[in-house]
Amino acid sequence: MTGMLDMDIIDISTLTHVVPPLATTLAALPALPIAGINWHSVLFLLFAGLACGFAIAVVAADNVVRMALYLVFSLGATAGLFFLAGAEFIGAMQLMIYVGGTLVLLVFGVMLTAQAPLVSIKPSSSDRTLTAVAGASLLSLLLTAAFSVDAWRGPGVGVVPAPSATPLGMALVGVRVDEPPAGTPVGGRVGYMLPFEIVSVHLLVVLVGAAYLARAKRRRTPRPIDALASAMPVETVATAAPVATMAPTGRSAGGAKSALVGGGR
Amino acid sequence: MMGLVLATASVASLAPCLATIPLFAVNPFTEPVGVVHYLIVGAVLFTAGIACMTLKRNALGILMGIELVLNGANINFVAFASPYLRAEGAPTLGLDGQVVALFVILLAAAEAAVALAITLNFYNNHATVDVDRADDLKG
Amino acid sequence: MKGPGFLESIEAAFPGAVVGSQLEALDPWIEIAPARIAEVCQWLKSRGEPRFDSLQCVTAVDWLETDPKKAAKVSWQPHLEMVYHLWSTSARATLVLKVKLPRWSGDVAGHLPEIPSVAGVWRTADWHEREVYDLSGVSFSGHPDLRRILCPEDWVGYPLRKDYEMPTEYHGIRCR
Amino acid sequence: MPDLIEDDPRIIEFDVRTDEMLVNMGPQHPSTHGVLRLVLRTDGEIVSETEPHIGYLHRCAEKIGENLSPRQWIPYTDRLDYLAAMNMNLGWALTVEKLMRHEVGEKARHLRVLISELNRISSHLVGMGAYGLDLGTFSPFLYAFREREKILDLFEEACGARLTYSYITVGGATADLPPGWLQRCEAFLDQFEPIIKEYHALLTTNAIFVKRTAGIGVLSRAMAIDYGCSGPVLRGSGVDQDMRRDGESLYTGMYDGYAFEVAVQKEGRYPRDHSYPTVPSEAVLGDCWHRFFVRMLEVVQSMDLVRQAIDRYAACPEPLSEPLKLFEKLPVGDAYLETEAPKGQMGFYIVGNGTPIPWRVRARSSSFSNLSVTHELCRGCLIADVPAIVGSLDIVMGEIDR
Amino acid sequence: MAEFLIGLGLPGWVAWSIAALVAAVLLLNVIAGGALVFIWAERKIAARIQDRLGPTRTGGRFGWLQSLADGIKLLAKEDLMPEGADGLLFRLAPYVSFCASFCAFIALPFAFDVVGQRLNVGVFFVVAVLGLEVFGVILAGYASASKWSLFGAMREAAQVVSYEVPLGMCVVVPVMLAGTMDLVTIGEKQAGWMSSWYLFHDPFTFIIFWVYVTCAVASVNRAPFDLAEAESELVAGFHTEYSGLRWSFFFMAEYGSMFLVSGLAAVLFLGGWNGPVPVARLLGFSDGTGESAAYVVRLVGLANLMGKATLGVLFMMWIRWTLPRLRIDQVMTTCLKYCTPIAAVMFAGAMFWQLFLPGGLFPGWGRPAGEIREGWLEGPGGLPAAASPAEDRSSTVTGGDPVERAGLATRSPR
Repeated sequence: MTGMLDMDIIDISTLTHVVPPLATTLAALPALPIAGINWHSVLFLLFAGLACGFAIAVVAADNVVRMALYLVFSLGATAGLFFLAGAEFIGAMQLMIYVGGTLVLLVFGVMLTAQAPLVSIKPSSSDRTLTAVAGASLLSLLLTAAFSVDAWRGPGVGVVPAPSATPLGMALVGVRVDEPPAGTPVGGRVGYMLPFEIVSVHLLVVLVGAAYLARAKRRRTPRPIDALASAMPVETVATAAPVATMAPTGRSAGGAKSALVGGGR
Repeated sequence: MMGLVLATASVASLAPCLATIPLFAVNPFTEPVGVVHYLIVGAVLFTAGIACMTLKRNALGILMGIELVLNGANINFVAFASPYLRAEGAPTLGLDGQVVALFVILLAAAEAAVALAITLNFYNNHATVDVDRADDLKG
Repeated sequence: MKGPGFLESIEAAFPGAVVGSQLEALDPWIEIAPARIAEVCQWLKSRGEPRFDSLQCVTAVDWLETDPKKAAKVSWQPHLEMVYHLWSTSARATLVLKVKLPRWSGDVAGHLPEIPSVAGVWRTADWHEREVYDLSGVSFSGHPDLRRILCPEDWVGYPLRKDYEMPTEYHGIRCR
Repeated sequence: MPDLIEDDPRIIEFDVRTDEMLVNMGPQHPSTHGVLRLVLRTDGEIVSETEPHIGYLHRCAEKIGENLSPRQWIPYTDRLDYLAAMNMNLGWALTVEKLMRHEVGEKARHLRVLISELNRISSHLVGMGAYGLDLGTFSPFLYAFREREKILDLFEEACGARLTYSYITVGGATADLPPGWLQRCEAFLDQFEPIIKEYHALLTTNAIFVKRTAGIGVLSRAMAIDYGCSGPVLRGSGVDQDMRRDGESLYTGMYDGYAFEVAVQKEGRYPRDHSYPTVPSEAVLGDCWHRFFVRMLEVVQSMDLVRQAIDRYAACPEPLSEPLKLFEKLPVGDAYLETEAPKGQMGFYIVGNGTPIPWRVRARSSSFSNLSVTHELCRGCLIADVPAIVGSLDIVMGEIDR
Repeated sequence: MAEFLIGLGLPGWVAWSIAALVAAVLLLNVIAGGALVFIWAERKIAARIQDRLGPTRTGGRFGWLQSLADGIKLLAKEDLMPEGADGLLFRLAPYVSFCASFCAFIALPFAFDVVGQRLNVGVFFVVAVLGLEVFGVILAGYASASKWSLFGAMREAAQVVSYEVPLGMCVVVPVMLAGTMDLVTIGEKQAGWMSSWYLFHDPFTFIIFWVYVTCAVASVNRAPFDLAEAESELVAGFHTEYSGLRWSFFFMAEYGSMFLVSGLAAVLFLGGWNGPVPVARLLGFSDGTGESAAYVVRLVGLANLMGKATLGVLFMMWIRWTLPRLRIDQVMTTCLKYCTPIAAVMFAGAMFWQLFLPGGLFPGWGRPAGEIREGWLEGPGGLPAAASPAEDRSSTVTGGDPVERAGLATRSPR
């Protein structure tokens, strides 16, 4: 997140006068011999390294929760890259939605891996080798493509673009206010009203669908999973804990299994 | 753990190393980065995502792979959209790139919700999240 | 509950169940035959007049004189005595039931004397009988969950018996 | 298997397959009032089964009692319900007096009412404050302790101790009250009376408090009697029973001439409820809120009794009756007596055999029976309700584990 | 500051680096120093509420060194990690929480233009980053290998994710009124008399402020919503197994977020750094009056905002020591059945108010109309002075107001 402190857009000039003695002290320091560092680029390297490193860590890790954590870091670093590219709104969006979505992944990872065998499902070594080979070839292909255009290779102009939130918002409601790129025909730029509406409806459908799938309901017919659950004696749970048995007081002898999971009634 | 550190370190050092070869003609410490730098990151993320999808047997792992792939693509969109990364006056995608990235993020959230629902149903029926066991349709 | 009429109504309902009684004592008591205690209690709770709908206390008294000199003087044989204090919330009356049990079933040390559980009559008896089992060593047949309650589950012996010897150590912890 | 909880609206089943988890609440847990251990079988936040494990404070006090004379055992009764040691002393002293057919004098009788009712106030203050703590509010606890400290100061003046008093003893009390004590006690009551409104504002009528307690842990009348519950737990379920009125004559005789009304809801009304907050509409008779409210009413009731006792005690011309000798021969026979302690009916049983040392001593504590309903009350509740329910029973482990 | 350093002859990148460092250290001090003060204040306030004295001895009078002593104790404490814990995640979790709390401060303005980094999506950024704090909590709960911790973590996850919805809705209202997400501009738009604060903008904003307060308290996990660490239920919730320094990081994160949401409330609803009475304007001071006047104005603004945020924190302390804790289902009910619909209705109401009564019930009264231009244009990105050392600045400045141009464009036939 320190990307926001990058040199091009920092503005804390007022602080100088809040802490003048400190500034004077610092100013007295001798100039360092390095010619000049573009902090923007350094931060880019930092975030790029984090994003790539954690992406690879996601592949390398076996534990679901750790994978989710690395994914969060990778996505967070990507948000930093977006900020550096001047897409502040996209960056904040990435933080809010993507990372928030991964949070849910994380929670599910924790919940679904309550049983020890599911914590890490390890792929076979042949799979690993195959993936490494395929991944390497894919990467080389992509990199070749990336380097193939000369215009992409040169250094950037190094100037922060105008804030994009307002034009973006206007574009989403169908009005283009941003500067058209060179060579764009005047009549050819349209807003994004229709896609915006489609996405809105889409999200609504997904929301309803998710609520439908996750709604609470009573079951009347047993599922295969319940048969499995009743086949797995509850005693395994009980003996794992320091309690010998739970008292089946007031319940039938077979009542060790709680009514809460009994789907078969 | 050590492997992780090494991987991170090697990737972090990848960019400056690449910068020294004449292909780039950019010193990342002193000059502004260009589109190609973002494309490299996008490529790495994309590849990692694909690898994740193929390698993992855990349904959640596959889901994470998909997220990575979408992110890799998003980085490209943003990079092409950013005037910062291009030479003076060079054409960019402009706002369109950002809007597409925005839609990708939104749809990814929707996709995650649906995929999670599928995973959950799968878990309900199979008591596992190992997708290799999803062979009910096998003849 | 005072008055001989009550005693007779029990005798009428359960012939032979009342073994003895002492109506002049501070708390007048009726002695019930061990095997009949549960049914008598069930009757007392649901049919008797007044209804003894509440159980106040279950106690076991160990009648054993460990000192041989004094033991020669006592008038009773060693035995265990169960004492049930009943309470009627409607009539606000008490009733004491006593049951005589052998100290060991069949006089074999270690074999707990058995008595029907009244936990099915009053839920109060559940924990109280567990406590009696734990501390005095009485086995309640038909109890839903007869486990030690105050002492650890692997404790040896019944502390409220008069001949109880405190162990010297418990899991490496010095007790004496 | 009978589906006892089929209709509980909180028992819902999700499409997600869930596993049960056994959780140990206690013996080291902030809200189990000492060393109670509850083993919860939970499905997420929902508790399907609760199993109390007790005995962590067991010291076999009854066995100790078989080796001491009744007066020597008095300090051990202090440790039963250590929050209401005076009431424990009183119960044991009365039981022994019953066995010995001994009656204390008029002045000692009023002193005992005065002291035991004062201790009831302090015990209920702790119960109230700790209940607030269980529900996550800390301040009422300290407000309650502030007032309790003043009662303890009074006790300290009377007997020198602040927690384990051993004050009331067989045959009377160890000492008479110091001069000026009655005035200080009255001053305390005058000062304390308006403060009760604060407690009602912070807890009884607080919206969140009502939400957390009303309708939670409903103990039906029949179940309360069946489980042998007593005290505020029983009266909170609407059973009109108070040993001070309904008990044995030896005990009720102590309250002869005292005017008090049992704090129980009759025909939907509590006594004197005109001056107190009305029962919230969500509250069901027998739930946590009612148990709590009964305790609050009993504080006021005890204040009344203390005031009456002060007057009578001061009006008594005769000196305080002397306690019995330390080793007094006990007659052959047995005696059982239940008194109304703050937590419920405290029963003592003593068997004498002609020597000064009792043959058998038995303490039947109210918390023991009250606690045994937890597994019924906590079935199908949420984890957060477990402290709310256990706290509303107001248990003290000292008298459960004995 | 950087210009100042450049003026002293330092190379540009060094000047910028130093400026950035100073800013970072200052922000860190706000959190760490704030936590120290607030922990002490919480102790004293709790004590006063509870009829106690609180710390009285450490550091002489009032126990003002108490938190420092606490800190030293925490440093000296043994650092425990339970057996079976996931070591990496266990160690990482407190720092994740702390970093999230810290990062959100970057975009929070403390006075006009006194901000770590002025972002034109400031509000959005703060809310997004604040939501990341929950990651640390979940990781702590999962990695502790304790069931109580797991319970706490799951509660926190459910709670924070849910409360982000109404919180977001509440935050959108001032954004809508100001027409920008830039916090600096939002604050500046409320300059003037107290009546121009968004709290008093219309009845809807007044209500939604209280919804915001509820959601903010819930999202930073303070009583009565402190379910994740409910000590009477979950022992200590997600930090059950933590001790020493790591535990104190959770603590600092909590106090940091408390201050943050209070600061955000101050900027969004309570006029930000503008006092109830526009003293400076009445006296004729403004940024244009001269440099020293501007600094005085900013210092006063800083004190204003700090005071308002501190009041917010004190308010949270007050309710914490007064109210019992809600149950998890009640917390969810509060969020989904009350806060969200109320926020939605208030949002619509504020929208219509803005549409039909843009000048308020009494137009032209107490509201500085037309003083502030479109916020995003004034952002640092568009401000030539703050731009990069790259020579060509003019290329970044877009000509005219794009919205206006768009309006013209839509009017003109294509």
